[in-house]
Amino acid sequence: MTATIETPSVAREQSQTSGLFDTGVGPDDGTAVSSSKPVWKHSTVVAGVPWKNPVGTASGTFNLEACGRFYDVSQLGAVSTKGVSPIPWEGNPTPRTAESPSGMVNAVGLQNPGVDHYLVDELPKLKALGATVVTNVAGHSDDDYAQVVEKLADSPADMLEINVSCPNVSHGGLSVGSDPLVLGHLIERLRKLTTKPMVVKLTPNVTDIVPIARAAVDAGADALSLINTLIGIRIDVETGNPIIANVTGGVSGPAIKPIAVAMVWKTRQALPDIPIIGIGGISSAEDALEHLYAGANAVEVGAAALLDPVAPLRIAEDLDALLDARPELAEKLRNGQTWR
Amino acid sequence: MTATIETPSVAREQSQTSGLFDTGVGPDDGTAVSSSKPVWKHSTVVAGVPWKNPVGTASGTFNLEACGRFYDVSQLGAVSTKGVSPIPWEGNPTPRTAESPSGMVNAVGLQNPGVDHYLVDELPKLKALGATVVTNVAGHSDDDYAQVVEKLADSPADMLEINVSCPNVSHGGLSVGSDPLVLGHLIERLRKLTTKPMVVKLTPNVTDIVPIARAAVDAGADALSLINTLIGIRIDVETGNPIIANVTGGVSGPAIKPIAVAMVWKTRQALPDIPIIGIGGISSAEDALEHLYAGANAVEVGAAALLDPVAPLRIAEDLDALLDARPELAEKLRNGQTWR
Amino acid sequence: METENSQKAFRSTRTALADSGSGSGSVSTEGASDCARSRFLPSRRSATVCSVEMLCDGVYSLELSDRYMAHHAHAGQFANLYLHDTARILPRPLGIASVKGDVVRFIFAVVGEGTRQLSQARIGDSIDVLGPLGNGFSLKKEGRYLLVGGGLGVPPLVRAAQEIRQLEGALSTAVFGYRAEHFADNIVGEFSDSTLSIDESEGNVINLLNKWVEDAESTGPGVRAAMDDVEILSCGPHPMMMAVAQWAKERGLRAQLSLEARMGCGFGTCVACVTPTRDGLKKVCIDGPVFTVEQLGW
Amino acid sequence: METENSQKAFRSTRTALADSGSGSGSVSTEGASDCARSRFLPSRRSATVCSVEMLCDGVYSLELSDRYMAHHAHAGQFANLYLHDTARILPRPLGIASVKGDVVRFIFAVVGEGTRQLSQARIGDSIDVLGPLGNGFSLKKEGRYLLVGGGLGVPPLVRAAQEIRQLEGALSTAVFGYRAEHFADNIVGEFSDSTLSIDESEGNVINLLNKWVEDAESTGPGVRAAMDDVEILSCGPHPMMMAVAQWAKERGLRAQLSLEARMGCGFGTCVACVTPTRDGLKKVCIDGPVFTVEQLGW
Ligand SMILES: Cc1cc2nc3c(=O)[nH]c(=O)nc-3n(C[C@H](O)[C@H](O)[C@H](O)COP(=O)(O)OP(=O)(O)OC[C@H]3O[C@@H](n4cnc5c(N)ncnc54)[C@H](O)[C@@H]3O)c2cc1C
Ligand SMILES: Cc1cc2nc3c(=O)[nH]c(=O)nc-3n(C[C@H](O)[C@H](O)[C@H](O)COP(=O)(O)OP(=O)(O)OC[C@H]3O[C@@H](n4cnc5c(N)ncnc54)[C@H](O)[C@@H]3O)c2cc1C
Ligand SMILES: Cc1cc2nc3c(=O)[nH]c(=O)nc-3n(C[C@H](O)[C@H](O)[C@H](O)COP(=O)(O)O)c2cc1C
Ligand SMILES: Cc1cc2nc3c(=O)[nH]c(=O)nc-3n(C[C@H](O)[C@H](O)[C@H](O)COP(=O)(O)O)c2cc1C
Ligand code: FES
Ligand code: FES
Repeated sequence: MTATIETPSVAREQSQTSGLFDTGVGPDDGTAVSSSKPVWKHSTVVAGVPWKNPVGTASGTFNLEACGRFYDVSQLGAVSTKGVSPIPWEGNPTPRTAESPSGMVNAVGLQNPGVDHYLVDELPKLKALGATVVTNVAGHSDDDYAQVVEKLADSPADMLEINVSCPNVSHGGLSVGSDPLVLGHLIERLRKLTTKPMVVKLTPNVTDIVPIARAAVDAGADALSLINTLIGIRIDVETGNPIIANVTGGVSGPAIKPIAVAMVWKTRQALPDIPIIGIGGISSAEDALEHLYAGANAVEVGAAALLDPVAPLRIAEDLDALLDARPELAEKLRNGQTWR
Repeated sequence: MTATIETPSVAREQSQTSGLFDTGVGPDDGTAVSSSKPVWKHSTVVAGVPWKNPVGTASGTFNLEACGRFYDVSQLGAVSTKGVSPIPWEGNPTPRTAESPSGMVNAVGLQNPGVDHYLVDELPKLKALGATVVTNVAGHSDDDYAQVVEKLADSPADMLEINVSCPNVSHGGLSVGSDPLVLGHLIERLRKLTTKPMVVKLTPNVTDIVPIARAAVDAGADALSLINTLIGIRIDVETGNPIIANVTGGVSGPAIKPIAVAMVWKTRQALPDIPIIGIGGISSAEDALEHLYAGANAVEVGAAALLDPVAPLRIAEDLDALLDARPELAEKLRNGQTWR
Repeated sequence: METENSQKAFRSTRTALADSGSGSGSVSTEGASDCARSRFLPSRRSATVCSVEMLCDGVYSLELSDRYMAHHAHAGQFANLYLHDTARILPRPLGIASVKGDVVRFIFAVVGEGTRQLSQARIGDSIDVLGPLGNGFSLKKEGRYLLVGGGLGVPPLVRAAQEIRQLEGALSTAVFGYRAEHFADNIVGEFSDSTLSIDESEGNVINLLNKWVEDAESTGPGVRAAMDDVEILSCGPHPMMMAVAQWAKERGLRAQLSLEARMGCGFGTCVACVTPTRDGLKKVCIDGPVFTVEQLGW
Repeated sequence: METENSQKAFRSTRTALADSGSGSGSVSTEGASDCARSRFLPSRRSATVCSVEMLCDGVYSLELSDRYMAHHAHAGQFANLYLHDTARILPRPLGIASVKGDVVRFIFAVVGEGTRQLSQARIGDSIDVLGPLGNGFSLKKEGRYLLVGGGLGVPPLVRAAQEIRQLEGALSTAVFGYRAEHFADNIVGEFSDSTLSIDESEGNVINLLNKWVEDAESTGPGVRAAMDDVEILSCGPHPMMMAVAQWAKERGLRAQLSLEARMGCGFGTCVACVTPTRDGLKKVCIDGPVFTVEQLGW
């Protein structure tokens, strides 16, 4: 499958106007990376949506204004954008992040400018670049989700990704993603509001992911993405207090990879046919392969994309090469099938 | 509190007879570490049992025969021994272990020589050395646990630690530790069989640890220890198959520290009075402090003790020094209270 | 034999400068010069250590060779440095302290394990970097700059002095406060027109600023006119910068302040580093780290 | 400033040799010699790199200075090497290949990221070690040893040759099979009484063993008696060792085999490394790595 070639003009413009001052940083000395006419040998398809390659970005770790300066974001399998809520959210107090061994803990609190801004700003820009867009949806109540999904129904987004890991008022502050009944109810409601491929993004903070996954699928999810972050706390041993202002945060990064792969595996064993996007601890093409061999159709790169903006594209390139030596896996992915 | 000084004669003997051949490895050139008359400034007490210091070993990562060659194991706050079952268990096929970022995945499958062997071998040897012993109890059914606890009731073990994370036949293959009702029922039954301080060791693979912790306490647990390992899978990207023969294993090591600290924190918030032993990702005294500041009364060191046999003692020593600068915390621990 | 090398987390890839135009995978790339419209900023890459020097107890100077950064770094910008210890994944943001040819200098204190590891680097080692990042100080061709720095806030001001030295009609006075040893006086003295410094045993930078005004006033009339030209660039601990902002406002002086924040990415993606401004929350890493006192509403 | 140095996982502590008698914490310790009854084995400690050499493509020799290990290492024992990259926590077990003074030599192949990192060590670097570990080969004062090694199974046999050389009446013949380059012939040749080797393009060690017997028989009578003296020490890939065990049994020869296993600790605690034997599951790391053919029941 040949990728379309797009001039990243929007991203270009942005990088020059994004700051308060002229940073003097610009691609003006002929030293920066150039890529043109990339040809992806190994594509995939997720819930009927073609991805140029099996590697996307994970929500919250991609931002066009920031990342578009570093590479042609349309070359990714897909980009999952930051969770959008019905109105702008301020997020949590700072500090919002801390390091943990082979991982990071974050509690950004879904700060975002709201769905209306997203619809006039990031989404059209991404589509103009030719990106495959997965729009991540956040909400603090069932009504929140419904409002956002309704507004996105006629948008150019390629897929919706319902993040059911946020603490939810309709569900007494627990995440909707931790109760099969509550989740099924929400997804049924959202299903009626859109015909777009709907991915439900699951939380790993559950006793058994299988009944949750099944409830989402039974209620009309076209695909599942997993996992979101694990709940964690880092403590400052000088003060005895949590480093993150919100106390708890979400653990992501390499540390969580074996946990994520186990969840993909278990979900795949229970639900042989549902498309799965594997997420968690992917920072190399080999990590992506672990998810794919566990039964994922595609992957999303999270924390690693914060540590090197081009990481998702690099992983896509490396994976394209590794799949040459794995024709059986590549063939399955191309046809929307999976290894297990 | 002054620690008792014991000649580790049993461990000495063992190290010379443990193998099939004479290894030629012995403390015979005056170069090995010697410790005598150690004085611990900061002790703690867990469910009424005095610990010389707040650092113990975690079950499965301590073995007298192996570790006693390296240091005086009686100097630890406590040693939690490998889970014992009513009869010897063979464990899982190999490979049983794999590396993961800042962690390891293991599926030993609780191979152990059974409670009868434990009662005549490891336990008396440990008590002869003067160690404070936490006997970890494993079972595949409620009856298994009951049998072991019954046999231990009159033993010299200082505390029992009931590991409710193993897959359990009485509970359809799920772990007893994931269902408050089932757990409560088991602990009630065990409570009647022993007056020894009973620690219930919780699994992190649950949606919410609080109702489980509460069920254990309501049923008669004297203390809680948390966490056990998180379920994980590593895949060999050359073959596409899991590295570990058992497919899934338990993730331990630094990677899980923030997750463990969050569980200690949440449990402490919900249950202000129950003694808690914090476990998970501790490989330095600072890591131990994170658990203590989150509300633990003491800690156990797991994976780190596999990577350096003396790690628990080193952490105990370093912590003793760090507590000098934290008199308020030290005072609380000494009195069986906690920071939060 | 099975490969567990899936853990080669965050290896640095295509170094934009070192091998622009050669992707490690299948994406065919062309020489950058061929295709001006599709060029991008260099991403994370490895830079070579040229020198490591202890300036005083726990404070180090580290020089890295990175052509791109050296040629694009403005005063007040910073770079992400990454560690070889792959368990420590987050960037260590450090201000760019000076530039010479293709070499960029950083000055940092060892405050934790990451900076400790950086201090152990040896000549010839490679260190992953990303940058320059952020919006630096805004400098006019003419004017008199007071560079007010505290502790490890001095590095970006050293770079500011270096840039001001290159401007025609501008002058800089470094006003540095240290905890103890005056480790950067020599370094900034190479570029600044004058240097005042103080340590905790003697007082603070506000004392120095007051003294500077007194001295200026004692030189006679015309001071008021001269003061209109004065702009403060400041970087240091939060309380110091609050005091500097106050001091500047009282005298009607412009002031640009460089903030610190805990960062997840350093280039505007993760939204970890926000600070309140009069226009709402702004990202310190990309909207800052330099903000004017007015923007901050301090 | 807050300290996140709680992540200094697995720093090596009190080096038994380097600073015996000084604990890092509050436990008062005394000089080892004072108190013979309370001495222990040295635990994980750091050793200094004396040399790193590439023997052939992807195969390296690494020398570490560690007095204790050098003075206690028996043929067939191994050591745990640990990486500076604290994300990779598990030990890399390597056979002890030879000893000279206080220096221990390892020979290893780069098969993954850990061995790649070890191959990048430079002279003067420190590497954490634990050992010597395990039960090595059992050697009698007299006899004729056939050291049958395949690929990266040769290092412990080099050490065996070195020890046998020190025995009065014993002789050793190295019988090595390589994938391609005969990287250890020179090294073992320093110690062995004779060396036969072969690579995959030519055949395998069984071919060599058969040839050795033919040659021995062709030297005339008395061979049967001489064969009674022969003992095989072997280390290499599993299928090779199975074949060697079979070959030895057919000829009634004793054979000791050194096994490999995925290890969690390397010193007998974690029970990860078990192998079935006639006495049930045994730990390769502490009951082995060397077992007799009879023990294994092969
Ligand atoms: C824009 C900017 C410029 C900076 N310039 C300099 C400089 O020129 N010289 C200098 O000495 N220091 C500077 N700092 C602070 C420097 O980044 C920290 O001291 C360093 O990251 C500490 O790392 P560590 O691993 O030693 O500490 P640890 O506490 O072990 O680090 C753990 C985590 O916390 C983060 N962290 C710790 N302290 C800080 C801090 N003060 N600010 C931001 N993140 C922190 C680390 O980056 C890391 O992610 C700057 C910070 C920022 C945000
Ligand atoms: C007792 C013993 C002695 C050994 N002696 C030698 C020797 O002298 N020379 C030599 O080249 N190799 C030897 N090996 C094999 C060597 O330990 C591995 O090649 C090495 O651990 C691979 O590490 P890595 O990080 O490069 O590979 P990775 O595959 O990235 O390692 C990941 C994990 O798997 C483990 N692992 C991978 N391969 C093996 C293996 N074959 N055996 C055991 N664990 C493995 C690693 O230790 C690590 O924990 C020995 C193994 C054992 C058990
Ligand atoms: C800073 C940050 C912000 C995130 N924001 C979102 C979000 O808005 N919506 C969402 O579904 N997941 C969010 N996530 C979770 C990631 O998409 C991903 O599921 C998780 O980080 C695990 O992947 P990783 O290990 O590759 O980071 C966020 C993660 C990080 C680190
Ligand atoms: C090899 C191994 C064996 C273990 N065996 C047991 C066991 O028998 N019983 C038990 O309750 N926990 C067992 N555990 C779990 C540890 O006691 C501990 O809860 C877990 O490893 C988390 O701590 P850590 O991160 O410090 O390793 C085992 C862990 C490991 C690594
Ligand atoms: S640090 Fe990520 S947005 Fe600023
Ligand atoms: S490797 Fe741990 S017991 Fe052998």
